[in-house]
Amino acid sequence: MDKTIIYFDHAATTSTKKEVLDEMLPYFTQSFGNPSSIYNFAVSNKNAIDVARDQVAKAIGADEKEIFFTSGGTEADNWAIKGIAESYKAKGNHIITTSIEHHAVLHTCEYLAKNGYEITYLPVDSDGLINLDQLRSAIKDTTILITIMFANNEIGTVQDVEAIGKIAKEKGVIFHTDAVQAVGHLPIDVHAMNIDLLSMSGHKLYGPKGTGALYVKKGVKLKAFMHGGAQEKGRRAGTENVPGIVGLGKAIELATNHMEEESIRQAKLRDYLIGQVLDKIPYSRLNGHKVNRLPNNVNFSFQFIEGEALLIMLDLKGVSASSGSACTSGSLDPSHVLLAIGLPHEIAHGSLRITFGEKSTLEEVDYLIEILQGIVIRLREMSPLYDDFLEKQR
Amino acid sequence: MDKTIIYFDHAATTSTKKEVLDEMLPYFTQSFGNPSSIYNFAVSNKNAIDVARDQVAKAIGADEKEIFFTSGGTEADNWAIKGIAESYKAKGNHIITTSIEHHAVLHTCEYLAKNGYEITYLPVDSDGLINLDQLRSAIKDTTILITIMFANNEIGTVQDVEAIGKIAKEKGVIFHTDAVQAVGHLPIDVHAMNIDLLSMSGHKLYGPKGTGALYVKKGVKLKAFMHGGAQEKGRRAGTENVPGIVGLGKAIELATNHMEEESIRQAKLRDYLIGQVLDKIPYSRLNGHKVNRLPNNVNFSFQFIEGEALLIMLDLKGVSASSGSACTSGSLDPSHVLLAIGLPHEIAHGSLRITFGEKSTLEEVDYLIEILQGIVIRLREMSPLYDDFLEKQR
Amino acid sequence: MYTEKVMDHFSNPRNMGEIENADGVGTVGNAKCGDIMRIYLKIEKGIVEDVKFKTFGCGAAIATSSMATELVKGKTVQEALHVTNKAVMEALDGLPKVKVHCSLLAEEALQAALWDYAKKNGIVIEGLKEPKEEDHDHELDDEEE
Amino acid sequence: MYTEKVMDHFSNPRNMGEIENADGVGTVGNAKCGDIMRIYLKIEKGIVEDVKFKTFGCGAAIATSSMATELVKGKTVQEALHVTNKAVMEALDGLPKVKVHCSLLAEEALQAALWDYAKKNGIVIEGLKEPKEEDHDHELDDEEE
Ligand SMILES: Cc1ncc(COP(=O)(O)O)c(C=O)c1O
Ligand SMILES: Cc1ncc(COP(=O)(O)O)c(C=O)c1O
Repeated sequence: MDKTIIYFDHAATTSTKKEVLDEMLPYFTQSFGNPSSIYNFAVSNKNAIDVARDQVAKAIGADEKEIFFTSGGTEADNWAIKGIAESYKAKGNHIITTSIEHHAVLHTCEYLAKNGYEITYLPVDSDGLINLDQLRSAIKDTTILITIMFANNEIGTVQDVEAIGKIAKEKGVIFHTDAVQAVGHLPIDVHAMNIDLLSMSGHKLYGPKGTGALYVKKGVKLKAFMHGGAQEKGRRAGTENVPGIVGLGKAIELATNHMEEESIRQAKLRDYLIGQVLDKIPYSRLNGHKVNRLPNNVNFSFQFIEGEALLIMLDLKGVSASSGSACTSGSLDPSHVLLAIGLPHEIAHGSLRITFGEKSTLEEVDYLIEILQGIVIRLREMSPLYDDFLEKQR
Repeated sequence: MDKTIIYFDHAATTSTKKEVLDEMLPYFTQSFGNPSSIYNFAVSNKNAIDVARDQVAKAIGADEKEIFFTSGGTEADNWAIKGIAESYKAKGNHIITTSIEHHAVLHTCEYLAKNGYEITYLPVDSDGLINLDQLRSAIKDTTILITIMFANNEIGTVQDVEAIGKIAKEKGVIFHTDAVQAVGHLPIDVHAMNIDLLSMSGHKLYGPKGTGALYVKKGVKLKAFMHGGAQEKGRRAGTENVPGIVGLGKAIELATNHMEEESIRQAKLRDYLIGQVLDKIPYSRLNGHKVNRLPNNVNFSFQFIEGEALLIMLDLKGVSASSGSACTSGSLDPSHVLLAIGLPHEIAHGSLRITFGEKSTLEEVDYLIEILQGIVIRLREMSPLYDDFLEKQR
Repeated sequence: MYTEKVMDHFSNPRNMGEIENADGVGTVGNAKCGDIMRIYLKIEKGIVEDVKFKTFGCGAAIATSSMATELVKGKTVQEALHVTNKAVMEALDGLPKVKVHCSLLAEEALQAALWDYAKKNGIVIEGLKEPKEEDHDHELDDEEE
Repeated sequence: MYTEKVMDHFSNPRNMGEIENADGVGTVGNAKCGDIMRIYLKIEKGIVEDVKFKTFGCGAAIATSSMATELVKGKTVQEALHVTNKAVMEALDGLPKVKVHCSLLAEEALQAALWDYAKKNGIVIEGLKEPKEEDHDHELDDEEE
């Protein structure tokens, strides 16, 4: 990575750490056997997978028999939701989710809705939190699944997962959580939190892209999503991505080892950035919950300006960041998450997401604060909305 | 890989070539951006994916717009078959396949059968070839898909794909082929061969595990299998496995570049091995077609002995090979492919698959021939079936 | 993602600003879609003497506004009418597919400003149609055709 | 996959071969399942003086045959009866889950040979049941519970 680039988009993806890559390398060129083979040469690969399974299990307080490797967070979400829908369709067809899920969950639910399932999208408050009473009263006899994300990828809001798990357990409904943004950043104990299924992704925590895992609590029925060979105890077919799995295991182990100190350090940067920007840039607001928030996530809206233009200007100054804005996703609608927390369209279009990583420093944050002010002023000068606003003020 | 090991299981998996790994490496630690991001730092990754898409397209005579990356051959098969089943269900519910497909196809078809689809499993002759007239007469008004593998992974038999494509086209039925074992080994031109969908896998041709691609002919409707983000033109969600995709592209390019010379070279080893073994080991037979056969595949049955024991003895002598035998797959049934070509159970249990790679040599083959004779004699000495056979001869 | 020309017009937009007592002003787009363009025209003897813009929108929106104003400056009203989105796109060496609507918006903003000029001055510009109220749906191609 | 003990008994099987005019012979398993075991017993004064086996089957099948024969050698008939599949597995330091059936087969082969001995000699061995015709289905656990 170009040394002069300040990378503030760790929620989009992270680099694969050197220590992680080093663990993976032997499995490409040397120990490359197919883990299903019986000769000795391949057996070490089966062991390597078992080690990774153990590392992943430990990170979330699961048993290693409850971990199944996938090709990423998206597959884990698709599998969990479609799998439960299919496995429990005799019991009911109702699924509860929220309006701020990642598309991997939302579009999967929409797909199911087209196929005879009934989906309840719980609203969130202006901080991005669901209402637990609403959840409770949304549950009916036909409810087979609650799928609510652990922490939101755009605005960083962390749900009260333990409380959700408790409600799910009381009512006997299976609870899946998309924890792609949470694993390695927040303490997770699937058993204490009564989580039945949990999705993870490698490339959000310094592991390789194209890797992920689904935790499936013992006893939960889950139809296979990928049919074929007998890998992953017959539940997920396909020759195992051995280097990828090894990398995921190592990355998740490292992330949880560093979690406590890093989350404190990054939360300090976060709160400093929030304070400075709200103070120095008028007509700006923080999106997401102030306290129940990912330690590495900041999300602002700047009135009267549009997010993509802001991002490109930051990029021209060497800062890589992201926006909930339309243009970033190839779609023209503003972020469904920002709309869900009640932002009007024109403000939802003007958001900026900064997500820190282990290498982020205070100097980088100070540089951002400095250039951000100039860029916002510049874009407001160009903006007819700002003109109209000033007009009204007079 | 241990220098003293003779690896004869290239159909199970291959090492990732050094040149391939070298292409991949920068995308782990340096150019690690998320291809969906708009800043410059990530844009190069989008370009890297486009290059790989082009490499894959060229290898099979497709347009790069027709290539979609997946997490492997299994996902490509699942997506193709389930996707067509769903997209064309208004037209019909009948799918034609064969009895010798890989489990990624067979189990997917079985899954669909449980969900209201009608599956015809075409039988094969003793060489493993389908009968084209049977195919033609199996097609009915409700037939929406023909899925027939290009080359069989166990016995190496190569179907007359061009003729199948022609029939499919005449009858207006979509034709998918699992070409996981064929790509990089046999010339493929999807347009000339009238192939509508084709599955590939990276780790069978010196690319990384956990990578694959599906070719989807322009105009073929195919519902998404993985729902979520807008990657792969909205058809396959999930953050792209950039290093993996880059590796797959490079590997497929190298494989097709070397294909002509390597297939001639390996076919010579193959025919030499076949000749020697059939000559030197009594009660042995070649499985699969003599001529229409993968250049790197040999499959024998040795009467009166069981495959796993044979494999372990080979392993003890430093040879990694595979078997269609029960035990290798964790299942106790003998290979469905060997049964489909008409072998009785006890003979189906005693098979040996040898698959060559680019580094396989005549010396290795000679060594195999030498040790194989002793091992077969040894196991027959132990076998009550051999006793009974000798008894009857008297 | 963007061509050099687009990046140039985005980083150094030409004719950004407003014209006091403009002869014609046109505003199109809406905040819902994330783009609003406003074009100001100063017209003397049928010639576009000066033109300015203000834009709320993405990089492409700003660049197309900038380029559109460049293209009409000094042109006759009749000529300005033929500064289409195609012309703007070509002058920018192309736009990503998802951004083509920005060039359309630039064309519409220009025409709205010309319409405003025509209305204020009670003249009829041949070939100019009344700007329709926006709310054009941005439909994405259904890639799953 | 296999323990060292299994590998040892597979590579150097003890008591492999046959006994001419054995006092008892038992054959179990079938080719369909991929395992056939045959055990020969030479019994003198109620003691297993000699024992041999022949096995068509996987590594575990060969190793369990070998171990089972070792375990019964020199034992009384009554003791031999208590060489169960568990004992064989323990002596081998365990077997993979999918191979447990091999140890059962070894137990059955032994009992079939004892039954044959009893029948030939018109004696009754207490606790020994007539071997059932095989065709035991090897059902795999349904992991999708
Ligand atoms: C909350 C959340 N869920 C799911 C995903 C999808 O994960 P992946 O990119 O590994 O498919 C992401 C990231 O893209 C995410 O942030
Ligand atoms: C013919 C065939 N199809 C599909 C597959 C599955 O491919 P993958 O292991 O990449 O999922 C394989 C190999 O395992 C194969 O040989």
